[in-house]
Amino acid sequence: MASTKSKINILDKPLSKGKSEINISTFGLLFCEIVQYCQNRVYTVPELQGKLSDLGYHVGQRMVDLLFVRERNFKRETKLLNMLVFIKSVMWRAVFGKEADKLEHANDDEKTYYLIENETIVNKFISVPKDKGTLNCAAFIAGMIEAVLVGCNFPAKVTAHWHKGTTFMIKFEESVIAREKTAEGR
Amino acid sequence: MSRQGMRSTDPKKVNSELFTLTYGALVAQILKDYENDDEVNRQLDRMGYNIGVRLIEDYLARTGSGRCYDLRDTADKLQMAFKMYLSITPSVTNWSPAGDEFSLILENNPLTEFVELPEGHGGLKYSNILAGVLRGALEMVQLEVAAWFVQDQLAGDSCTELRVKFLKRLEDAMPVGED
Amino acid sequence: MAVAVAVIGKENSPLYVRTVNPSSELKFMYTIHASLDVVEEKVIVGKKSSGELRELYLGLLYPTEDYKVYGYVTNTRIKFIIIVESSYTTLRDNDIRQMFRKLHNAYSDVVCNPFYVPGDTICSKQFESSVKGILIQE
Amino acid sequence: MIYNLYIFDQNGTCLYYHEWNRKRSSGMSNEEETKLMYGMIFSIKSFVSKISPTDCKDGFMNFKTNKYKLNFYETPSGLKFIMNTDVGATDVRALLHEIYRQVYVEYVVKNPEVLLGHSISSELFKKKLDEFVQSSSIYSKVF
Amino acid sequence: MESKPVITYAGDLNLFASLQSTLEKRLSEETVEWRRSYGRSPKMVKVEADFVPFNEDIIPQEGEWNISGHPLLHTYWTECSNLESYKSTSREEINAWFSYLKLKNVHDWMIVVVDHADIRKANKAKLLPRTTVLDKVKNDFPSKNSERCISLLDPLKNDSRSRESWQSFLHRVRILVLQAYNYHLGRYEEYVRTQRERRNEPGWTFNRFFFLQEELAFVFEMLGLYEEALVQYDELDALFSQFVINSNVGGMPEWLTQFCKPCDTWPGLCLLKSQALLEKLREGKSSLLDFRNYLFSRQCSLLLLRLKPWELAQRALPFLHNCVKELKVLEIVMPPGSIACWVFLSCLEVLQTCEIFKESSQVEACSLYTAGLRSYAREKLHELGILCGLMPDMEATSEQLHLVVSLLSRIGNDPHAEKAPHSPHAKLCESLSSKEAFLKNYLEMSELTISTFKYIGQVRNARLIGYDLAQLYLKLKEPHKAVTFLLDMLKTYQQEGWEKLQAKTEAELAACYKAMGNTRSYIKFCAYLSASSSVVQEEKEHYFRELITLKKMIEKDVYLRSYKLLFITDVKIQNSEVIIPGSKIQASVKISNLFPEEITCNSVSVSVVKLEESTVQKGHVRTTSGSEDSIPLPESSPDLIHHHDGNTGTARIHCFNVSQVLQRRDSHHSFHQDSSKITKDECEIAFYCQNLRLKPGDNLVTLNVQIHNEGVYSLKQVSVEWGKLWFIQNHIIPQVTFHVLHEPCKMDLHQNRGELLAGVPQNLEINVNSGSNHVPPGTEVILKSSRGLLLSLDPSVEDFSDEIKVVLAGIKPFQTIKVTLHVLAHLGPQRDNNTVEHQINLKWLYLDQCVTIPLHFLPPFMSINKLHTCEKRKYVQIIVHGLTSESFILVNSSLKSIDSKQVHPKPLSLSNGTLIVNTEQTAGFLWELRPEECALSPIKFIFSVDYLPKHSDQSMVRKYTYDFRLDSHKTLYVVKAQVIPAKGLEFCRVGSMCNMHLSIIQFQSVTPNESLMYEIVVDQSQWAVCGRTAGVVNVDMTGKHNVTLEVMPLIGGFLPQPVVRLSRYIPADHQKHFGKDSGLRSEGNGHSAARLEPFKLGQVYNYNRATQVHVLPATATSGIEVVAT
Amino acid sequence: MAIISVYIVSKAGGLIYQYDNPNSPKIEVEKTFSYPLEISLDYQNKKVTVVFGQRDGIRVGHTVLAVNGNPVNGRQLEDGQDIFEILKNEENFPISIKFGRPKLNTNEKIVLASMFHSLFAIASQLSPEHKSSGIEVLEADTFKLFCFQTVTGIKFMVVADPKQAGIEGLLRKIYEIYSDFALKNPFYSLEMPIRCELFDTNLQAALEQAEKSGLSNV
Repeated sequence: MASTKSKINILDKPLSKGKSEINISTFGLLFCEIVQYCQNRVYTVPELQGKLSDLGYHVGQRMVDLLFVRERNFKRETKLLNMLVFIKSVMWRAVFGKEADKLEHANDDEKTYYLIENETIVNKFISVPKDKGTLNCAAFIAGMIEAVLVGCNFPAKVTAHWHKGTTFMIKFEESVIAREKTAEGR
Repeated sequence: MSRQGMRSTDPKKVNSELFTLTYGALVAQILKDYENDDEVNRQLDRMGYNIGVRLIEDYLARTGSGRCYDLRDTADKLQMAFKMYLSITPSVTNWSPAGDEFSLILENNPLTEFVELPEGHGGLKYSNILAGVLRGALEMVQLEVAAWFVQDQLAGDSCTELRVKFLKRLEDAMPVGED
Repeated sequence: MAVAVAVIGKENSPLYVRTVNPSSELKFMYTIHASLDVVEEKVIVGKKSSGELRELYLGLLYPTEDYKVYGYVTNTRIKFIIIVESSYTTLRDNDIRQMFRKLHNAYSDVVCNPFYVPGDTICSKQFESSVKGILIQE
Repeated sequence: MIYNLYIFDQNGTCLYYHEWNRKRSSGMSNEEETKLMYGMIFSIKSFVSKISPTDCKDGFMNFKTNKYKLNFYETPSGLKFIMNTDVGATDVRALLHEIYRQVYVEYVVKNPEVLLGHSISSELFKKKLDEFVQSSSIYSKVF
Repeated sequence: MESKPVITYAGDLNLFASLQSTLEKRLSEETVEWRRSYGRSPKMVKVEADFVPFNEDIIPQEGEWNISGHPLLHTYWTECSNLESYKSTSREEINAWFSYLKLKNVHDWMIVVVDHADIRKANKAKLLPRTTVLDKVKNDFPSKNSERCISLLDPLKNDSRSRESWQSFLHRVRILVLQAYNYHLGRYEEYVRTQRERRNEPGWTFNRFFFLQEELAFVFEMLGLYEEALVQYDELDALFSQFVINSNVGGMPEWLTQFCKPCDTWPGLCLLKSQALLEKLREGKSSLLDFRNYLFSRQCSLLLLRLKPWELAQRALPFLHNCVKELKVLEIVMPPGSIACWVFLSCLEVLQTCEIFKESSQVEACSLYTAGLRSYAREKLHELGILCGLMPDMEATSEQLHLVVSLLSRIGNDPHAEKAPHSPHAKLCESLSSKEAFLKNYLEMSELTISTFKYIGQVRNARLIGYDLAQLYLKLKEPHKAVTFLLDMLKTYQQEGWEKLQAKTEAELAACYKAMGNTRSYIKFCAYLSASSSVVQEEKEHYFRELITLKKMIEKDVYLRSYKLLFITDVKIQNSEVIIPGSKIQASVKISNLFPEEITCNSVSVSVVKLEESTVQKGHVRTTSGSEDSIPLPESSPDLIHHHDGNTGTARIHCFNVSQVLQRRDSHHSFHQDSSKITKDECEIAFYCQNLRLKPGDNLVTLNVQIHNEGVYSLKQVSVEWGKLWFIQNHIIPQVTFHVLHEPCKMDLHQNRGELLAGVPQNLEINVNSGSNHVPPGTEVILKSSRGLLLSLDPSVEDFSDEIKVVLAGIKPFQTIKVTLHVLAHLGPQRDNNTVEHQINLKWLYLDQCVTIPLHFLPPFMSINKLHTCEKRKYVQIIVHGLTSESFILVNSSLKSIDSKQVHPKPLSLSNGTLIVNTEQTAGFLWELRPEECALSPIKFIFSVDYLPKHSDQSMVRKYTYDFRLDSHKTLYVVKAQVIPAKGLEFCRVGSMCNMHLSIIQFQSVTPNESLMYEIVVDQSQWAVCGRTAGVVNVDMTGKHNVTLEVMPLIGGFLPQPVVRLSRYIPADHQKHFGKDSGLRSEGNGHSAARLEPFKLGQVYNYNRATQVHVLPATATSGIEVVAT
Repeated sequence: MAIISVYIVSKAGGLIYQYDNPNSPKIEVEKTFSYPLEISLDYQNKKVTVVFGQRDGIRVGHTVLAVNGNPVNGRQLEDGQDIFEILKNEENFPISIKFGRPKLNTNEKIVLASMFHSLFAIASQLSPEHKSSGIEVLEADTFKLFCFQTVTGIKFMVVADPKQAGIEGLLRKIYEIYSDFALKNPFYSLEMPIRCELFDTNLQAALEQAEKSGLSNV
């Protein structure tokens, strides 16, 4: 395959890939199929969300380097808060064309944060049937976030919930919080 | 660098990389679920079909274009649809003498950006979903076609060529009240 | 230009190593591996030396009589190592940075390949070709 | 432009059918067609009465397809006049009413040799009706 | 260069002399702020000075550029106290001095007027105030900006005023000195700059420029501004380097050639001030090395002054590399080894200098860089070692000996001679003196380097040096020593997955073990290498051949980690149906053989362990979360399996080899110990299979095991036996588990119809469930029934018995077979609708104890008997009530007396007629007893009838019998009663009295004058009995007795006639005779009271039973109101 | 009220969506009667229906909705008394009865949908012109029915006030809403009744929009 591809050296390609956009219907329908595909392979809502989040993780994992190359001109994010803000603003703008609506810190638990998005792309067209109650397909996005955090060495679990639109609950591992503290200690 | 580009304000649009990677994730998942390539191709085609039968409504609803009674007409509409939904304009060529078969040539395919086929998966038709979409969409407007990839950049070909062959008009499937 | 380019994984395993002439590969591997010490030294959060430096580019890691070893670490803790001959007296720091940026771009494309499992060794033709661009041609 | 006219009595027997500029035949025998027509009108009436938001007086008046317009007029006595015209035609109900008043009443009701409830064969009626229709403004006008 | 700023003095020299010492002393006591031009930040500096007497030619000529020796400030001292003497003499003298300065346009001057208080007082005596000398001086010698004329008051006194004036004086001096500096430096720097600009002009020489700028450095150093001083040298350094770099691209300036001439001495860097070098430079005879040595030593000394030894160390390495590079670039001819010597010496020099700084913080900082230096030094020593034939495996040739001599002869004499033998020189000389010494030093240095690297946590570098050591030990023929180092490396590489390096190291280890004759270890590494993907084919084959040959020689088992050799990549349990104890479990196993050739192993076994229920996990493995679980892991790294718990979405991590994971990275566990940890764990159950030929690549083989206890089992250790070689794989990823199910046999009875009926054959089903057992055909189930219940397998032949054997066909596990059983519960006389209770016991050897199943049979019907009387005639009635919805047909009813033969009741219902009973219908049968039969009593009857369920063939007919007895039912009395209207009335009317005639007739003479009691029983609402309602009568011989009573109807209509109850009266006491009035006076006497005894059923017959009396409404006259109906 | 109801009919003629504008007025008359009742009622297809005696707003065809305020179902009150019995008995008078146009129940709607489906076909079959579509607009004195059949055979129908304009636009808008919120919803399967919140909300928005500006924006 390289025979043709390698002719155009990636370095020569303009970096501003990702500027390009496509019709949301295309994405909507693809995602619609994805949800169905997953649904046919699971029994419970949590399982379904698990699958979606897995796929999202796959995406996020791939996106993270792209984001940093493009958006962060070669700087690292080592502070927890900066990282979250990066996701809220930079990543969100890059991927969803807008900043996320809100970032909150759980006041009862220091290792939990909430990222709030009123209207997630993936839910734009989806009405969840009554029998699926808690299902939130934004689990896909939760997976993406998780991948980015884990990739950047902030291991965390991210889940999506129906609250103020969609709220992503980010639970960091103790180690992360501990590290932060020592870092601030310096 | 690409900042200004990445900032999208049009609610009807979404970042194409999100789409590309999402599709990638899907294909990878399917490949994991059914190891063998043909199975995956089939699955992709099936999903494409499902998308097609829904997509066509979106297309009609927004373009308001009517039924077409001629394959060239169809080809043009397909081209338009590609522009509309994948923001690419494939060229329509290689008409068969009978005019019942033609090719869509995709120079750059948003689905395959970044993609390199893994070892030992030569048989994988990565973009096969498109073939399914075409089939499904046209079937809904009572055109039975066959669609398949004859060339694929991922397989080292110079371009990606999607071949479309007209089979028949599904008269019996015509909605009632249409003469 | 570089005589050796390496991509090292999160857990310090080599994902990709290319040298100008294969015969010297082993030799460079030892060097590259050893230079990871310095990378860690520089990257570990909470360590004074790393300080507030948030540059991905880590600069010169490890000079030897005949070679200069430069380092770079991505946000995902992938390390890039580039070795140049110290006789390349004209080489400026910026040139090195440029190489790393190219490398990082190429790498992020590799990662974007849905079939590439992060952490696996890299066998992408595209990447290969962009690395060629960085290595000395002879 | 007027295509054709059907007249049914309250029992659905087709008293009279005539066509003027009809372009296309439905490809069935005459009485099949009239049956079908009456059936359609009948069910349209019930359809309308059911789906109507409020109680209707005249109820169904006409429908349009992209090619023609079917106009309907029914006398209290249950006599039904159906005239197909081009889509643009207007005031066709009035026309039908007149046909009823000036032609049907005059030349059918008051005509001894026509027995009601059977298809009308009276040449006189034919002639008068033809004249009347042809004289109407709608007859040949194309919109 | 101890050059202080020079200050000249003139005027009253004695005066000055008296003050000089104090002045010099106190001047440097305090610092003063130095504001500099060009916006450079102000600094606090100390001002020191050398005071020299003024003379005319001390002032430098134009264009002489040395600031250090150059007088900065010119002072004039006078003590003249009165104006006269001033005017007369002093002024002139001062003027001369001053004008000379003017002439040389020197503006840095100062006039000091020493004043004495007492003199002032003297002057004060004269009352007119006069200007002081100072004032005079001031306006004679005006100074524009700053105060240059100053008085010093009583310098030799020590009172406050004098101290004060000293202060201000000194301050002034300092200020002025610095002002002077400002001026001069400004100009000087300007000059230096212009010179630098000229650097590319022909004739410009670096040397000159060097000293020019160094001047600045000196000045700054002198002023304690080390920072600034250092900057000067760094600039020079950079400038020079740039020249060198350009030289090999562009042309080489003429002056540079001076540095390029062959270099015949290579004294090491020396951080002591060495005038000699400076001289050499001045004369322009210095070599590149000299120059570099000097420059760096200056930089170092300044760094040390700033107490930054680590920076010293930090700069050292690049400095050395740079020099070596420059030597190359400038193609300076140097004999082999000379550079090495220089580097070695220089490194040691720096190292030793750093060692002076012992406080921890610095050591910490230093060692970060010294490590590099040390390794560089030892690298060079190594180089020399080879060059001079000092390596263990060499013999020094004579030229090599010469080389040593010539090398050492040119390193100059030891600047640290006093420190010998530890001075760098001494070290070098010693090291090169003999093989032993060399070895000793080399090892020592290496060890030191390693420990330094470890100290700063750079394990990999430490390992790398270890590698060199290993090489050395090999040369020393001490492989066992080499091994330890190599194993350390191997571990690192393995942990971090550097396969190529791993392979390389393994190869070396193999070599070592071979040399050591350690076959067991050698064979291991042969195995690893021959299977390694990073070894070229022919080597693989080579090692494989070794393996084969050695395999035969070893006698004790050798255990190998199987990963990447011969290991299981995939396991599937084949069994399609449920696995039960004892069933043969088949696992198809994918073994990948990485050896280059096919091998035939004696056995493959996969141990199986039973899991505790608690540890049994479900859920799927998150494969997207990183590479870890998508590739099989080497034994040495943790196996992370993310268990995605379905409903919580939380992931549990399940880590097998904790020990390995938790061990510290640089712990000294050698791989040897690790691998020896590989042991074959003994466990009784294991998938097993023998003599397998495994071709290279993947092999699919099937292993079997039988398990006899239920539970969840997991596949654990895999061991492949190949001769004496055992390949051990401690677990399979992802964990494979299977479930062995055990269920006991079950047996129960099941009735398909809703309820069981007694008296008719019923069908039951025996359900036999084999659970998880194989039941061979022909086992017997024994069924025993309780009394009255009969069993049969075949209804057609009615051989019911209370115990039967059922022979079962064979049953597969989890299969249920049904056997239909027919039961017949005996139907006895049913007097009520209670069910008939029975039970069946089942015995079967597959059941641990025998099962008892209770059964309830509902009787299809019940029967009751009634006796009816008419005068003396008697009738017997039997009523049969159906109890089930199902109808039963009754035929051939018969009633017989059991005992007396002569009793033959006469059936009144036709005996052969058929009747149907069910819940809706009951059947009745009636018989008459003939009079003579009535006499005898008691009689036992038995009623019998044939019954069969409706809709069932005649064959089902069964007989139902019901027995009962009658006694003393013979009629004794007859009672007749009649209500007749009162006289004159023909009808009874409401409210009017009526007579009731009652006659009791004795039927046949029984015991005479038996006294009876009659009672009238009425419904109070209908009848009122007037007068007596009861009475005792004796029936006389006539056997008849009449009574008349009065009753009154209360309501109209047809009223039931009052009932007469007759009973036998037993008087209280028979001896007592009754008075007329037969009141019963039984109280008082202790005799039993009189009592009534009711007659038995049928002994009294009442004629008027159920007869009615027609009563008319009362006549209007009567006041009783009428109720109309 | 301008737009009365919306119907969506699948290609096969099944009713997959129906919406009645809640704020279209109910035709209801409540009146108190004295014995005897001079309106003749009859029990026709499960409703007590006025067959004769039209008076003050009560028309033939109306059905009894409630008696003395308790709702009727079938021919009985909720407490099970038979209406005709009640009306027979003079003692129950004076009595207040609520009459009204029968509300269509789901079944009737389904029937109507398939009825129109076939009418649509017949209309094109009986066309005197070539290539005629089915019924696009059907006009009665009380309403206008607009029908838009997509190329794929789905029918969108809007019943509106005869005066309401811009229905064609509305129909297209509805088509878009359908393609967005039904078809892009993974939990909606084709040809099945549409039960999607987003669809409902968006549809209602579109209707209000259309009612406000006589013409809806496309």
